[in-house]
Amino acid sequence: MDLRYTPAERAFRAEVRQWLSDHVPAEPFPDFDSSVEGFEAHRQWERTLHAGGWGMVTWPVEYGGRGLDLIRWLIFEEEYYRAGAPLRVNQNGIFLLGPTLIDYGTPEQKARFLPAMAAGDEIWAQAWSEPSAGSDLAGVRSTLGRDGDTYVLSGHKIWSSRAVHADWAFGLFREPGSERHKGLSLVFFPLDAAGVTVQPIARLDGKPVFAELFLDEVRVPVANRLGEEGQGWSVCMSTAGFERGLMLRSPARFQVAAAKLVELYRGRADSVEPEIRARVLQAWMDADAYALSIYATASRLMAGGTIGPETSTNKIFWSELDLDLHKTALAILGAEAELTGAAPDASVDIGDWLDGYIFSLAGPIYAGANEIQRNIIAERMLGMPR
Amino acid sequence: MDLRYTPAERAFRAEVRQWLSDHVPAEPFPDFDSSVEGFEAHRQWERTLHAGGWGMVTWPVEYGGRGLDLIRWLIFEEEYYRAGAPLRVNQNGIFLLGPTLIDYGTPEQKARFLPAMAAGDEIWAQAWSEPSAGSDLAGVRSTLGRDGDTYVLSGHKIWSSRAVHADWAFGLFREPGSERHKGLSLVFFPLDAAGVTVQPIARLDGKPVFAELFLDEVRVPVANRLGEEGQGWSVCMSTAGFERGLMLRSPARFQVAAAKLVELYRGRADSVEPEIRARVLQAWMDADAYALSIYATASRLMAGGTIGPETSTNKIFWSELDLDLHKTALAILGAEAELTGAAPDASVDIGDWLDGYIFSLAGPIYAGANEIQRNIIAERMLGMPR
Amino acid sequence: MDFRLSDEQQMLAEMVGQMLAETCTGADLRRLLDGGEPRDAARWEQIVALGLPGTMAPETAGGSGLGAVEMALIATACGYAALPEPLVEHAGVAVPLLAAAGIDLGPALSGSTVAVGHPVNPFVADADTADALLLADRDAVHLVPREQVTLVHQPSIDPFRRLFRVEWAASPQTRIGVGALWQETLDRGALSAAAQLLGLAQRSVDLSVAYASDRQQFGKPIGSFQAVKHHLANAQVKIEFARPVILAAAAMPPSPLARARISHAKLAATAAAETATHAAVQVHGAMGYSWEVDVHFLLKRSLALAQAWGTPAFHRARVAEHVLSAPLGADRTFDAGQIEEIHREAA
Amino acid sequence: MDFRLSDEQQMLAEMVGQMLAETCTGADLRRLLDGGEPRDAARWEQIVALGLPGTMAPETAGGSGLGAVEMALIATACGYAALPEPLVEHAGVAVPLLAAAGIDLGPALSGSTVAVGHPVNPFVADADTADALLLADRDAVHLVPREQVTLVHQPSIDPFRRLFRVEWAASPQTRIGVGALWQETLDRGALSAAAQLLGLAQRSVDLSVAYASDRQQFGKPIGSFQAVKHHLANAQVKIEFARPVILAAAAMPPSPLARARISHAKLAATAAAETATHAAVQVHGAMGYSWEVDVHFLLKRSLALAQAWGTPAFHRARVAEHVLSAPLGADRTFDAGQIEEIHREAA
Repeated sequence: MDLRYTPAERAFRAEVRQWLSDHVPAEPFPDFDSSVEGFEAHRQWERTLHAGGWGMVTWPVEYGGRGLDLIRWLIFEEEYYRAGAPLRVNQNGIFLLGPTLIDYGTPEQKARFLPAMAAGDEIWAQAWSEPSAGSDLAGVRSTLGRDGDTYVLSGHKIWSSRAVHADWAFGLFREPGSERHKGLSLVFFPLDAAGVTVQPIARLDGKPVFAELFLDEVRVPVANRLGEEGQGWSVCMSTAGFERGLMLRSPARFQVAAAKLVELYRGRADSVEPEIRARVLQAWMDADAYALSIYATASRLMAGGTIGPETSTNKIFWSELDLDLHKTALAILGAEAELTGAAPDASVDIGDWLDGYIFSLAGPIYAGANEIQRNIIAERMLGMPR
Repeated sequence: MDLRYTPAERAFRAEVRQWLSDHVPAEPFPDFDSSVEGFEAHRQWERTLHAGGWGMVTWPVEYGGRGLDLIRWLIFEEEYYRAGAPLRVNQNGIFLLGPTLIDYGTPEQKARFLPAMAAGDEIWAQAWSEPSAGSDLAGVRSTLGRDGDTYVLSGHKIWSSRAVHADWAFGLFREPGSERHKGLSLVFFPLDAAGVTVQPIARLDGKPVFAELFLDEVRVPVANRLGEEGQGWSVCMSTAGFERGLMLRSPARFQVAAAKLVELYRGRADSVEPEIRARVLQAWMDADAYALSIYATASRLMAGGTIGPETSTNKIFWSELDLDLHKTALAILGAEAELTGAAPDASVDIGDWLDGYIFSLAGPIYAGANEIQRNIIAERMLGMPR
Repeated sequence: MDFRLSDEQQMLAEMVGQMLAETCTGADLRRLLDGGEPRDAARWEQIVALGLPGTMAPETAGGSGLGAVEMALIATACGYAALPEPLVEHAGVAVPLLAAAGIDLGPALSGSTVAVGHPVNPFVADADTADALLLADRDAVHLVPREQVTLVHQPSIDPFRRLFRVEWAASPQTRIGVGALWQETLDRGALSAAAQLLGLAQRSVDLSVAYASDRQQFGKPIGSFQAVKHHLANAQVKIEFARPVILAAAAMPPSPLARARISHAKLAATAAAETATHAAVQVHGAMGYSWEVDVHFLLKRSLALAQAWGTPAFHRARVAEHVLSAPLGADRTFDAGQIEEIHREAA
Repeated sequence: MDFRLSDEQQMLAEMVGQMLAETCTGADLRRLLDGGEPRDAARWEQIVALGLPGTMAPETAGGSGLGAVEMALIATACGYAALPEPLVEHAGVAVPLLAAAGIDLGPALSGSTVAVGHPVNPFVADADTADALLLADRDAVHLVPREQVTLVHQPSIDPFRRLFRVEWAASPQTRIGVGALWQETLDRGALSAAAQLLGLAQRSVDLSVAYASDRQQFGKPIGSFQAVKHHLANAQVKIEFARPVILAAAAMPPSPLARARISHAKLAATAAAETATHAAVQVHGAMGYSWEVDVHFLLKRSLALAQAWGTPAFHRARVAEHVLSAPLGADRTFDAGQIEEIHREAA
């Protein structure tokens, strides 16, 4: 164990910091779900990142990355959140599908999809859930028929994030007559393909952050399948690992939120009740513990280790710390916590804590509800009977 | 709703208070599990109570009670705990079996058992659990054979509280070949009967508060069966209702503990961390809420209502409040919390908080583990699918 | 001592619950939002026709002359339905204050509403649809016609709570009373909020039970999984032990204990509502996180009412004031005055 | 940056774990108690023969010259086994203090033990079997032979913790150092306690998994019930996120951040141990509440170590000191000094 950054790592951090300081927009963009303008501003930012060589530093150079290791990725993320840079509109692509493509894709698939993903030219949506397949993802019913070198996709996907404005989506499709985990394939399809209908779904605060996708005989090349035919489940589980594990939820994100919470508390410490202090400290400690744990996992992976059921402990830990952190912020805000802060004539600026709270409520649900994650920990990590 | 005590209720309280003030021993007895002396001192106190007419105020006069209502019982309990009177060594009898006997017993059984129970002449142990029947009580395997007017009991009971020193026990016995909830009968047997072996079991702190009972062809009259033959399960569930519900765990017990906790906190408020305050207040509020809820239940029962799955909400609530309350006390005691206070040369008097904590650890387990109670609430109170 | 609701009280609660079950469904709420109107005129007419605004008004003034227990039952039903109209604050808070100040209740019982700007709340709810506002100028209570104030809208997460900062100037003409009135008003507001929170907590559980019994995953209803059962059982336990606190707080005459218990009621109901609404979001999964399912109405109202009429910090401090100074004991569950008398008699 | 244990560190942890799995079973613990001896002489001999008392002693003084990470791994294994002998405090706390004060380590590495009377602890553990005691006289550190002190026994709930109040008189002859030593000693003690708590938390989960997989109720192993699974999964999550904090705290050079992280490690390990031991009692049911099953050894040690070497209140205050005053941020997970340098370079 050596917890000092090497001179090269420190130089890398300084380089990232300098570039971000030169490029991060001074004013936040409008959010990427509510309007085309917001979405395109974020896409443009992805292009700027890519032009600077920062699209996805861990990817091979040939696909638009820098071929760097996971510690460097963590350093990049720390600086990215520290700089207050925009959220990554292509997170479904770069954090979830991208790593899976690198593991399972053919050379042609990698060449076709990764550079456009890294450049922000193609923004990706996920299309996992279906009306009767949520926590039980193996219950998907959407089908894939084969017509020569073409797949014909039909079915109904739901809770597809980013799909309202994105270019491409990936999802599981079933060979007709197959059951549960068998006969599934992971297939990509363009969201503007003939037969795809995208219907926005409003989140509880009215923002259209999801969509329903209706697929009616959508024709895509067989080359759009990732992994072997019928092996979609294991490919998908690998992606889910990235989703729950170290990729989607950077520790930096929670460390920045915890630091903001500490700041909020410092400003009001005299007027809040004494019980709040412990909750604020817990938020900082939890964000810190999460960061340390991810550094440990990254070190292990760099030395050839693999990621297993600990993605489930990660998922539970970050989703609960995020919810607790935001509940604590609302408790500090007190009677002003219910204000959305959206009106220009609002009396007080309560920041975006309420928005963050609403987002945090989804944490224990998506990427596999925490109840399912607890089952996974008990059965696969502890070896308890099913 | 009228939350004022009537003049008669107030007079009753004054009478109880006066009598207890005249009779409660100044020095606490040794505990009733660790020695015959302690047990017999408590038995003597039961006799004193009975002589004063206070054995069980709700029972009919003919069985040694006063025929009073449940509000009077709550008042009696409040005064009893307020006075710091000894724990009731016969609680398995007077609080659990007694009420069930009154509901299900024949006139002969009532006349035979209730007066001796009220008088403390016969102290009762429960014999519910078996090695393979704990939370799943319907898994009992002990059998009852019939030989004319005699039952022949065989089997192995465990976690039988009070059985080390008590006179009688009650438990479930199965007709050979019967399964699960069928074929069970609730039967009484003397603990000194031929064929009964009592083997003490030490609690985690070493106190012999339980026993294992080995029954080898123990012969008892058929008249020792409570309720119909084979209907033992429903009789037992009625007893369990008393156990989880309002009888066994008087609100007064928790109110006195909460008041003691407040006192402990008041004395150390300046030196404990600020987070403790909310936990102390929560303990007081929870004890208060429990008391109010039991007053509401008592009022309903007095008007002819019945007690149903709310015994399960009671069980969860009191067991969790008791555990939290004691954990808070240990947090206040800090580095001294680990002292048992048992040595005469101990530097500090930390009271009996540690003992109370150990006792409170059992709350979520006995009388049906809280996991089972939550199932009952979900299935029987909320109507969720089994 | 009798801790039961009377038959009349139970009938009142059922009647209001039934009326709201018919007129205030999730579909009704969504229709109201889509229409952009602050109130459903037909529903409000029905509420007025039933005499509910006059629940706590004296019979001599045309009211029902009922007490805080009846008002708590009505407020619970309103919380259960997530009622958009300001019946609870009007009937449970404004009307008793107006009555105590000797104001003519005619308009307030026949459809007009009065909004309450209590100093404990930073904003005034539903001020735009009120005929008049009760406002504080230091100790004094003022009743100010709406046209004499300027309202600055403050958007709440609850789409049915229209909050305003109020700009106004006190004058001798609008002054109707002093100090003590605000204290009683705070207690009434806190108790009403607690009762609403209780109702919406129960609705959250009921909606979740129905959804979990229907929704299938892994080949069976999700409600048959222990984790789902236990989420809802935990919420129900909190509800069961908040309810008697609210009823006792409502039924007790004013005293330091009663005041502490009102705060206890607010805290317990807030905790029950938080547990129940979060369980509802979790049990409904992504559905519970969407606009189309009713859960969010309850979640948002819960978020708002948790902090309104005294934050948890405020009420915990009030409980502390009592608990850390008053004599405590198993004999002190009810009126402390009577208990003192017993102590004297026994001494 | 490399947050992995070396092969040597992993082998050390496995070796100690294996030795204790063989020599310190539940049956061994009960036998020791029945015999009334404070230590198992054979096991202690084996521990000494393996050189474990000298883990942190300089190689020049006959020790292994290892660091806090290795000591934390050993302490975790000792916690896992609920080891009765005072290896952790002796090797992890007393020996480094003696070494820093320039005391000859000969006896301390060959079987004798030294007990530590740090001012943060009200009592001295295992003082009766120690050859000497490290004691505080205001700022000064004294090394006092046991025969020069009077020990007053204080019974702990943990049958293997023999606690004493110590009566003694400071003299120039016993004084070996001053102030700063006590601060480092506190950090070492807190970290050692945290590592033991982590080990006993994991043991509690492991015992419970084994019991729940075996014990049948309702016709299947209780470990197949979701409620039982989730109790243990929750404990395991707490363990997983305490472990890296302990390792990072051990691996970092002294700094205000490192100090805060030691306190964080103690708090996180205490929470993990409380969750895990309570889950173990609950999952074992009445068995977990009995003397005959090993759970209680872990529960009692957890109760004691939670409060030893700084209570949760003490450590939360230390975390607050750092968090509420230092600059925070996503880039400050590791050594703050280096970070400052980057800030300068980038400016």
